[in-house]
Amino acid sequence: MEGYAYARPTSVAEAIGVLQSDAASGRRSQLLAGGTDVLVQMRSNDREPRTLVDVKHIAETNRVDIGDEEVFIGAAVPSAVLNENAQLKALFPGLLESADLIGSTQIQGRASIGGNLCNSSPAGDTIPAIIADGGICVIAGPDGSREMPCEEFVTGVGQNALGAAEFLLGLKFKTPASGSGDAYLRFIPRTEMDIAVAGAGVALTLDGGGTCTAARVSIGAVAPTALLVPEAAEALIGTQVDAAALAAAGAACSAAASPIADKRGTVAYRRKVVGVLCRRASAIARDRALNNIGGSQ
Amino acid sequence: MAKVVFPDHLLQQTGGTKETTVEATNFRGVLRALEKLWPGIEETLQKTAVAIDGQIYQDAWLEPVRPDSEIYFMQRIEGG
Amino acid sequence: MAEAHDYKAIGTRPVRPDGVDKVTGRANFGADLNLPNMLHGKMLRSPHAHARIKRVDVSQALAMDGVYAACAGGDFPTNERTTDLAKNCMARDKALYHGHAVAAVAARTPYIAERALDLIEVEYEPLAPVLDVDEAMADGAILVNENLHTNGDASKPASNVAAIVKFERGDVEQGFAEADVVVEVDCRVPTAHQGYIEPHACTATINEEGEATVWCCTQGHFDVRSLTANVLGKSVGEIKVIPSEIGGGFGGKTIIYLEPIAVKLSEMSGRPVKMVMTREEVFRATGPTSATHCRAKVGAKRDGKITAASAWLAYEAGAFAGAPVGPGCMSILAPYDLEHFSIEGHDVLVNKPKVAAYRAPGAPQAMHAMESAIDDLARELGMDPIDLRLKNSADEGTQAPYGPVFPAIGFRKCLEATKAHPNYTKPKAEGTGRGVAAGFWFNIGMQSSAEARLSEDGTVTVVEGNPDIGGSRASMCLMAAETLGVPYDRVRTHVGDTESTGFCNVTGGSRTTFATGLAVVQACEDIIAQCKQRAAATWDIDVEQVDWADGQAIPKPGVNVDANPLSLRDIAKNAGRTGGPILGRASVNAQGAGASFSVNFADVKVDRETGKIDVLSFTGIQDAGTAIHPAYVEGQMQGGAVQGLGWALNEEYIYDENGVMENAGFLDYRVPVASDMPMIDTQIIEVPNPSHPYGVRGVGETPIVAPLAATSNAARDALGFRIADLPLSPPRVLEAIDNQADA
Amino acid sequence: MSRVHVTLSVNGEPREMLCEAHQSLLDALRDELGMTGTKEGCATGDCGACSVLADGRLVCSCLMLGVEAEGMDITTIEGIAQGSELHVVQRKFLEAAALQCGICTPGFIVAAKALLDQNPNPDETTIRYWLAGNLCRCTGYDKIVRAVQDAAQELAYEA
Repeated sequence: MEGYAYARPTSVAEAIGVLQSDAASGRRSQLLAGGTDVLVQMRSNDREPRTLVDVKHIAETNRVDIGDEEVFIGAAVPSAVLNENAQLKALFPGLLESADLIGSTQIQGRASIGGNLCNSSPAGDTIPAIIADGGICVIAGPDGSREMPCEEFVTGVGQNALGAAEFLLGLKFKTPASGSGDAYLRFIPRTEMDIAVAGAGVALTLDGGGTCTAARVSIGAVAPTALLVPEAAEALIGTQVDAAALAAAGAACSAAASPIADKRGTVAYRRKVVGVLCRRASAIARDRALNNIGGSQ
Repeated sequence: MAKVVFPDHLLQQTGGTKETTVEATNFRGVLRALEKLWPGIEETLQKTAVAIDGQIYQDAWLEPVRPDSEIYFMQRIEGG
Repeated sequence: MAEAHDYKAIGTRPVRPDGVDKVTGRANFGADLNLPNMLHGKMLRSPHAHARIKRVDVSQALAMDGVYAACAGGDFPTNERTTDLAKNCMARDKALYHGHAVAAVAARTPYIAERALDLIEVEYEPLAPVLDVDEAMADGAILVNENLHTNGDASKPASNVAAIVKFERGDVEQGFAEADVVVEVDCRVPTAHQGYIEPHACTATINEEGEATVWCCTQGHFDVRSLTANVLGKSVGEIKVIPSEIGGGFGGKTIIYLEPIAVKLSEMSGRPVKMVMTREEVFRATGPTSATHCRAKVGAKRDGKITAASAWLAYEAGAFAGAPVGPGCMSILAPYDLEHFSIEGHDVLVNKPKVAAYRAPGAPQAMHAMESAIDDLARELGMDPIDLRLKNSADEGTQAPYGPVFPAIGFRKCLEATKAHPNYTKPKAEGTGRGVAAGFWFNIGMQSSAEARLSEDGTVTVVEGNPDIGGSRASMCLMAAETLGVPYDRVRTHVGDTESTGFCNVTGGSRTTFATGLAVVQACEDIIAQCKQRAAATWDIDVEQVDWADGQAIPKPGVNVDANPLSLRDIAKNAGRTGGPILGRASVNAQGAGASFSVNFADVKVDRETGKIDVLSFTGIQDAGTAIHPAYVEGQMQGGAVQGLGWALNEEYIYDENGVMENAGFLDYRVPVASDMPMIDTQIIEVPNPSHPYGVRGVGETPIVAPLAATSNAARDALGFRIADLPLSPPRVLEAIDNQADA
Repeated sequence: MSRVHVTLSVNGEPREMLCEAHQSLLDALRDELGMTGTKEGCATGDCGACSVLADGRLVCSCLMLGVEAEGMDITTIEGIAQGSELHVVQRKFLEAAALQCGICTPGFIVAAKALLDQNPNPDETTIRYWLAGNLCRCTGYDKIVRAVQDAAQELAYEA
């Protein structure tokens, strides 16, 4: 049990093997992608020795596939790599902005959206964006792979649906239809380097007349997990996403929030600001969608 | 006679005297004269800074004092 | 000293002599030294903000494989003369704040040392902590130190108030009675940390005869020597301190934390011991500055003449006496010429880390209060805030509130420069606010030594004892080059250790360029005097017949001698034949530090839906005296401004109800990042200090003083109402906006 | 505790080191390879003093394990100058007085070089956001940003 160990599997099967063998021997193992959360935790509140299972040398976790129907983003692809992918950025500007907001340029060189999701912090920036975009988690395990909607993946503060010998391969999205747009905004006290005090991700689709036909709204840092807020989406659907609809969506987010007060913000502050962010993000998503009407992206 | 002025938080040691005059040719003489007036005060005053005719000294001792000099005791200043 | 000078070196902007090593990674900082057989020391820190220490048992830690030494309070001399600083380095009977050191170990690796800490047994009796200055001053407060009496007066009951200081002039009641308008501000400023990027670090070794060598990052290695000797009960001569390069200090590295512990662990283990703090330790256990509660009141006639001002200041000292409330009291009204005032300050103990100096210690908090009040006064009077200050400005001949009469000072010039500055005359943008505030710092002199050594090729090595924290080697080289009349690149400056150079007080208080610079100038003058003697001997004339100009000895006009001028190089080459090496020396206790005044103004924008304040522009105007290296003077002004802006906007220690700091890291202790800030515009006003040969005042402290109030005043302008407390963090601002809307 | 043998390239030279599994690349560089030019300011990825390039990408070496560097090309501050010739960013930092204490400087220089490698003509906002992960407590960033602008300008002029 004494001491840390490091494993660097190069296939899904090998990774699962390491996880299974540790589980069987009662040894703790922890998945390592970019490591930007794991290494910090190892030095502060969680020093217990363990096996670090580095899952970023597996083809599947590094894959980015953009198809006509579906987009797949490997769990370990660093945020900086995603943001250099122009095609992906055109399809999911909001999602990529959320990844771009995590920490510094240096952090983005390592941090992945898969890692952000598996860290399962209430304030993880990519999580509301993934949920808004309808992301599906693709999970590898001893019995093959399984899928689940992102909003079901995170189960509590720092907790998720991964079983002992499972790990996240990547995220699947439907390729956005014409007239779609997404956006993610968060509030932080500085311009960079902070953890979100509140965040809101919005994805919506407009018809040729600019009426919203579909929407998903998700909020972060205002509850133990990121929340999907159907009431906010309903406030947008069927409207021109005008000021009244934006205000209603924002109010729905404020109502859905159940924040705590901590060193980063008070309950009242988070509740109010998450509504503001939803309003502003929805307007950005709307404008992006308007630009995409009729055109393939 | 040189004029000596104490800040208000030292008045406890001077029995409330805020201002006095002393006969001295240098600062050391001032301290001696004050010690005679208020035994024990020299130790306190050596831990303070002093302004003699507008010039601030952190560790005054041999500085000359003229009959028309003005001497203000003040807090020591350090810095970042 | 006349205004205009034809300086050749001074006022230029050459590359600093230590620059290349610092841009290539060669420069060695506190944690960069590794010695053979070295162990790594780690500190066990109190999990309680206030607790009696009943027992410390390190035996299990010592038994761990790879652990070589362990110590606790009982291993250090303890008697009635034990200083607060010694007790701060290692707790004795009581842990006085969360993070207070209680034991230490040395082990083969840092990882083993950390694990060994878990094996140290400490039996605590937790006590209720006192965490706030108002709470600490209340009747019946929990006492941090049961033996502490206000101003040492043991006839009164014990108190958390270590000292009360007062400054008064005239009749303040009468002054307020004469006023047409009176305004008052009551405000709190939170604990802020210096935030130097380099954590405290040291390596120590001690031999069998008890002679210790300490390498460390410090602002003053002579102070490290005496303080370490004091904690260990050793003589100063037994300790040698070698300063590394220093990665920022801002006052926080003027005292010691690790050094005596590392020496003790080295003594116990017989091996060198390195100790490096984590960032978390830096926040929990090293020098923040005081959180404060201040009230400022000011009254004036309709025409803007201030008739009276008063201030009440309460400063948290942390667990031991010594908050910078004295300088706070002395600076708060320094910019103004006043007939009636009263100022009262309180130095108050709380169960938080002992405060350390932070850039113009005590002044930013005090002047935030008074400069906010002055701003409100200008609004009440309908006056431009610069005009109001001009009407009451201190000047040459004004008696400062703390006693002495100002010699030539530059406050009025700063005010006039502000009025004329394009950033001030341009209209502010729609929806933004502009705020002005004044700043002040005394600057200090104190003791310095320097040597100037003439090498055989005529180059000069200056050796002095002030760690170079921001380009001071360059300033020393410039002053030496100017004095000697040689090019800048013929001079190198070396920071010597405690054995290779004479005594110097700390690099702090903006004293180095002034006081150590004075010693360097005098050491160079000593070289010149010797060179003139050598030239006179060479020419067979009297030394009185020799002049020194442009780096060479020349016969005085009219002296009839057939001689070519002798350059420094010529004299150096023949030094062996004319009497041996040439070495200039000087030691000073520099008097006549010149006060440095400033005016700062900021334009800000407030997001009324999130409470976020963006600083759109910031201008610092400061009388720095002569700017020896203007780029580093600007750098001090810019850096101090951004520290002040950080404090104004987001920096604060956040404590839980048990006195545990909740944001002990750069993630949540939010210093400004590059994208938060605009360019910081500067204008250097140069009113030479008459007490320095080149007119140096000192620059580094003043820049942090005005930004707090300037930001607060700008936010006041943008919002239409004042938020008195800092920081102006988004939740506080949004709450105030909402409350204002409800009212 | 078993140590892991790691083979990597540092500043173009093949190197080997033995790392503990939990040891950061920063600690491995400093303690195993003796390369102390890379600094630790926080060990939590918040200050950027430990910035290095890993396969050309800017990272915090405190947030990478030494063992993760297996097979990688690592560039540290010691490898930015070419022989005795300073990199233009280093030179501009000196000329613009963009350092005071100098502890953050290695990280800033590595980060600024990485920026100019991929974007030779960044505007002020781009520079400020790119460098937001590098804390400087001395300069207020003004002269650092100007030094990077100067370096970009010189590179553009040379190009």
